[in-house]
Amino acid sequence: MQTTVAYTPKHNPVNYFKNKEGAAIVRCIVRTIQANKDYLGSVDGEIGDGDHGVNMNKGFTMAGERLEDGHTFSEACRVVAQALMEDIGGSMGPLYGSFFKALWRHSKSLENISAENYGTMLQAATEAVMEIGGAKVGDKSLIDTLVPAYQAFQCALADKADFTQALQRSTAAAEAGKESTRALVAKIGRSARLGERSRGVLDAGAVSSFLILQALHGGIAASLQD
Amino acid sequence: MQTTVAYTPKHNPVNYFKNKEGAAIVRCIVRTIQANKDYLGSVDGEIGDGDHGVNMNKGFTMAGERLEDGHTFSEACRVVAQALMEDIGGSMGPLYGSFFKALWRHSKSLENISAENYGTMLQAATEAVMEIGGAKVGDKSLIDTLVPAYQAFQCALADKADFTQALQRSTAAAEAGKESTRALVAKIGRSARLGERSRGVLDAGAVSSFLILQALHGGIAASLQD
Amino acid sequence: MQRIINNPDDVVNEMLDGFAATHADLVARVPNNHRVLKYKQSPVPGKVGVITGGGSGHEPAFIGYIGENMLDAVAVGEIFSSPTAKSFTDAIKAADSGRGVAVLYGNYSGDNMNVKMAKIDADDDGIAVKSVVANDDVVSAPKSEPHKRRGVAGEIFMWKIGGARAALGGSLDEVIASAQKAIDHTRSVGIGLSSCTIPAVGKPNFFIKPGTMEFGIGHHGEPGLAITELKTADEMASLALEHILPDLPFAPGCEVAILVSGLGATPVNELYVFFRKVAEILQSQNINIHKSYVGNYFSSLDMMGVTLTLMKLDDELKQLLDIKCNAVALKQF
Amino acid sequence: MQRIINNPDDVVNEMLDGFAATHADLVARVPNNHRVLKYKQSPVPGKVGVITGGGSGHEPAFIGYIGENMLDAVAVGEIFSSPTAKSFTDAIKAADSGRGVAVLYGNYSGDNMNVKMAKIDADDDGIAVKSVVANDDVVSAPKSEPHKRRGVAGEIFMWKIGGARAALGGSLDEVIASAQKAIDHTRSVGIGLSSCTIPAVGKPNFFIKPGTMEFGIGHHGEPGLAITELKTADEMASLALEHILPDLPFAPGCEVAILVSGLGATPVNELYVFFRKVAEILQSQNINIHKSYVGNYFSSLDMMGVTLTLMKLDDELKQLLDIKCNAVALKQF
Ligand SMILES: Nc1ncnc2c1ncn2[C@@H]1O[C@H](COP(=O)(O)OP(=O)(O)O)[C@@H](O)[C@H]1O
Ligand SMILES: Nc1ncnc2c1ncn2[C@@H]1O[C@H](COP(=O)(O)OP(=O)(O)O)[C@@H](O)[C@H]1O
Ligand SMILES: [Mg+2]
Ligand SMILES: [Mg+2]
Ligand SMILES: [Mg+2]
Ligand SMILES: [Mg+2]
Repeated sequence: MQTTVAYTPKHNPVNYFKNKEGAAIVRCIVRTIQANKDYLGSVDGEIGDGDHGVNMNKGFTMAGERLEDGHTFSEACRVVAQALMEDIGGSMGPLYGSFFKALWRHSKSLENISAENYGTMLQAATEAVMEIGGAKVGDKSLIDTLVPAYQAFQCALADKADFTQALQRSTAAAEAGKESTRALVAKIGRSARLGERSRGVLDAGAVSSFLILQALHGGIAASLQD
Repeated sequence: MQTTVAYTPKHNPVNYFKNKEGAAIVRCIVRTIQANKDYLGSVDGEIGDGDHGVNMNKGFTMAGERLEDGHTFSEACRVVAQALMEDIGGSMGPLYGSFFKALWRHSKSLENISAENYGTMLQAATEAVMEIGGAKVGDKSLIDTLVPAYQAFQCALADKADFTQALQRSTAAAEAGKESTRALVAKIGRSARLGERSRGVLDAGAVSSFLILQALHGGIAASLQD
Repeated sequence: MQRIINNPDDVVNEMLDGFAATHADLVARVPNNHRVLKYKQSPVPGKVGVITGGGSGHEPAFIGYIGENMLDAVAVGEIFSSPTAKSFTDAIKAADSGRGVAVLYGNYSGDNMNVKMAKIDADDDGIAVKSVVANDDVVSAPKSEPHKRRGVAGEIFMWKIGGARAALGGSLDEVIASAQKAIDHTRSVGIGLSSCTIPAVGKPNFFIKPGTMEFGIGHHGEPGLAITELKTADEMASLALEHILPDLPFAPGCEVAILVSGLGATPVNELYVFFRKVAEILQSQNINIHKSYVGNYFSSLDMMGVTLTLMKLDDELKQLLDIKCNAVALKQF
Repeated sequence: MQRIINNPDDVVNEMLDGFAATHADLVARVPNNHRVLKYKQSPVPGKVGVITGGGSGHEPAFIGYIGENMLDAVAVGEIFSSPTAKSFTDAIKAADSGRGVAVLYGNYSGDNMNVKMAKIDADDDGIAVKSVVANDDVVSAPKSEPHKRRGVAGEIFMWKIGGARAALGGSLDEVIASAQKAIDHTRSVGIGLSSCTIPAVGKPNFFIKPGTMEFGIGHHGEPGLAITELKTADEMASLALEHILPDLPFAPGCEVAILVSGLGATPVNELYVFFRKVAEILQSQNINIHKSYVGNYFSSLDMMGVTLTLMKLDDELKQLLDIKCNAVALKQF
């Protein structure tokens, strides 16, 4: 069963969060992955090799141990990227490593991270995953979660939504994207060879990326300043 | 479950059978072993390695295929001995091989096999098994069946019993000997290392030798001439 | 889970400790990365380096093919999970004598990505790196999509051939060309009779019903082409060849090398029973067997099953296959 | 029963066909007995012959140890059943170059009887035959009754040492003396985590409850010393050494060779995890490891489990152990 780690949302319809106070947001992601270790494993077991929960838990736990309270949001993202890329490997090392590295790279010089900044970061991070992994929307992968998530976020801003609303719409789109993988035939990764046999179940990476975005967005929403 | 292969006893209180008509007796032994393949396997499985039924079935079936109707009883015993010794091996090759070889050697020059002849043959055959295997009564082996069987046969003759009666008393003693192995701790063969753990179950070889004697004696009784 | 392990998360590290201690005559560790092992004599002066890497759980692959005239270094991942880009980079560095390094690995998305990243890093360090991606598993994708096929036990032939070419003084391009030719001439198929369990997961992630088998199963238990009733060894051998022979194709009159590998829990005698029929069928089709390898060469944890691999030989491949080698799991005099 | 076989009664013959075909460079059949295999070059002129024999199901034992400087011939029995006396006799004949033959076999009642009969036959043929009976399994009988102990994986050391002595030109008495010394210096123990199934029987004849293990199990699934809860690899290694070390004893300062073998269904990586702790404990007790062998060297059909064997070395045993050999399952340069 999927587990949601609680966070305390503040009702602040404001438009930035302080980079230097953002380590807690990344910790929330770590806890989410840890809490969903078995669930992710069982989703991966359906049409993959069953290790997605173990892999993710190992990487994020290692990152969690290296996180310091003094880290900025950007630095915390970099810690995650390094743990995944240098110590975990697998598919998730390069994929989520690139994701968090891009979040770091596109925020490291910012003191405050605005909704517009975050929109750019999320797009860059998604594109980094596509660049290294080569997956497109519809391939049944984490891309099916990430692409709608960043697009929904940017549309929301274009519709003059505030940061909180945009995060909510992005999370909802991520969830819909995740759910969309159920109907898809895998075209990438380990399950790509299953053809029709891969239809009917969720993609493990689509699930984990939804959980990450949910925690990330919840954490940001709780940190918004005015 | 133990299976008894039917034979048709004739009521002839006579004291010899014709060597040259004895191949059928040996065939009866073959069928008995075949019918008890699974039973012998499960007895051996308790404290051995479970292959006694397979081993015995293979050896006696091979012998059965080589038996010719023209064979004398002695020749048929020799066929069994050769199949076991030269084609089967295991423990049963030497043990039952020696047994049937002794039956052959001590009957091959006889035209008619009398009760006295048979008493000598059975003792020699039992001693040949003891010679090659080194087992004594009480070691939990086929010897616990064979020794009481030949002794009971000879005692019966000493008591002036006829051939048929002596065969019956011998078979009964064999059965009691077989049953005695249940209470014994194995001192020889594969199960000898179990110590107390070998107590409480029958010995596979004691069972198969009882089945052989039962078939042999039944077959002889049915063949007795006057 | 009936296993001989301690903390499941430590299996790979403890296995490497035990392996390095057992084979200290052939294998050495590298500084600052306990997930890379190298041939004790590597980098061999003047020789192109040959490396691979992959997830653990396939032992003796990949580390067992480290040694003289085979692999110079191996990057080691978690169970069924690609090594890090950093480990691939460190393996490349451990193997480079200045003539460049050939990375001969299997077609899995994690490995593809990590090798890609490692190549960029090695490039930054001025090491010439080229790679060959094994894709010998015939049933993992149609012949028209070879780039989607998995690499399986055929990788051993690729390493043997690439390693031999390097040992003979081949340039990086020559090593790559020979290794590529080896894998292009190689086809494999797997049959699973039981599932396998990643120790840290603790339970199998799929199940093969007794009385059935999975034809075309992957090296990590990836589902195969079909689930059928359990066949006899002879039927399995025919079925495997029915998929392998037409794919290359292997035509009458050609010469092959054969590799039959158990998947971890397969009794060795059954591998020979299976091989017997393979040889019989090939003989009947006038395909000549030059050399055969039968044993546990490339496994999948505790899976019961078998893989069959054929490499079609030409003069070059034959010469390279026959060259002496001294690796932990493959020794030829 | 999930197995790769045809008719269960044919497993041994078909396995031998496959084996002989695979290893035709090393192994040959003998005339008129398809249950004997010999080293292609045997009888080696001027060399004492070294043979063994035993039931099948232990592959690569026994046939895998045929080769240069090891076994000249092997008599092959049914699964878990001694070869015939005739096969032992034929193996003796195939190995004899005129200097006599050493029969180095394991202590099982079937083998004892068949070897006894074969010796008589060989004697009739004027071949000098002597034998050594391996009894390395420490928990199979108390130290005071060594003649009751089973021979298990330690037989490999006995063959290696006897084979090397013969290769160096030793007389029959010298070969027997070295082989006897090898086995006298060797102790083994087995741990079973699952049962095994004889194909022709079709079901296991014992059962090991998940979560438990059988300490001291025999190579045919003979019950061991105790059934305990399933321990960690490290605990298994300690427990095994607690029984092995005091028995010889192996004292601080001594030097040993180690053999860790899987029982047929044991993933190779777990053998290294187990070995790691064995090495660590020996190091802590100041016992020096000269050489280690880790792999599937002596199996028990599809049993999951491990055996640990230690041989205490002196100068002679060390020299003989290190000598080059080229057998199917043991190759040393
Ligand atoms: N090239 C790729 N691009 C994007 N996502 C991918 C790619 N390859 C695999 N994935 C994702 O990885 C997930 C599986 O991750 P994991 O189980 O940790 O790795 P592995 O497949 O190596 O066992 C899949 O569910 C899929 O979403
Ligand atoms: N030395 C011996 N003397 C007499 N009987 C023996 C001896 N060794 C074994 N046996 C008998 O053999 C039987 C087992 O036979 P079998 O299962 O065919 O052979 P194995 O023990 O080699 O598997 C035992 O039950 C015992 O009666
Ligand atoms: Mg996975
Ligand atoms: Mg038995
Ligand atoms: Mg994986
Ligand atoms: Mg037996």
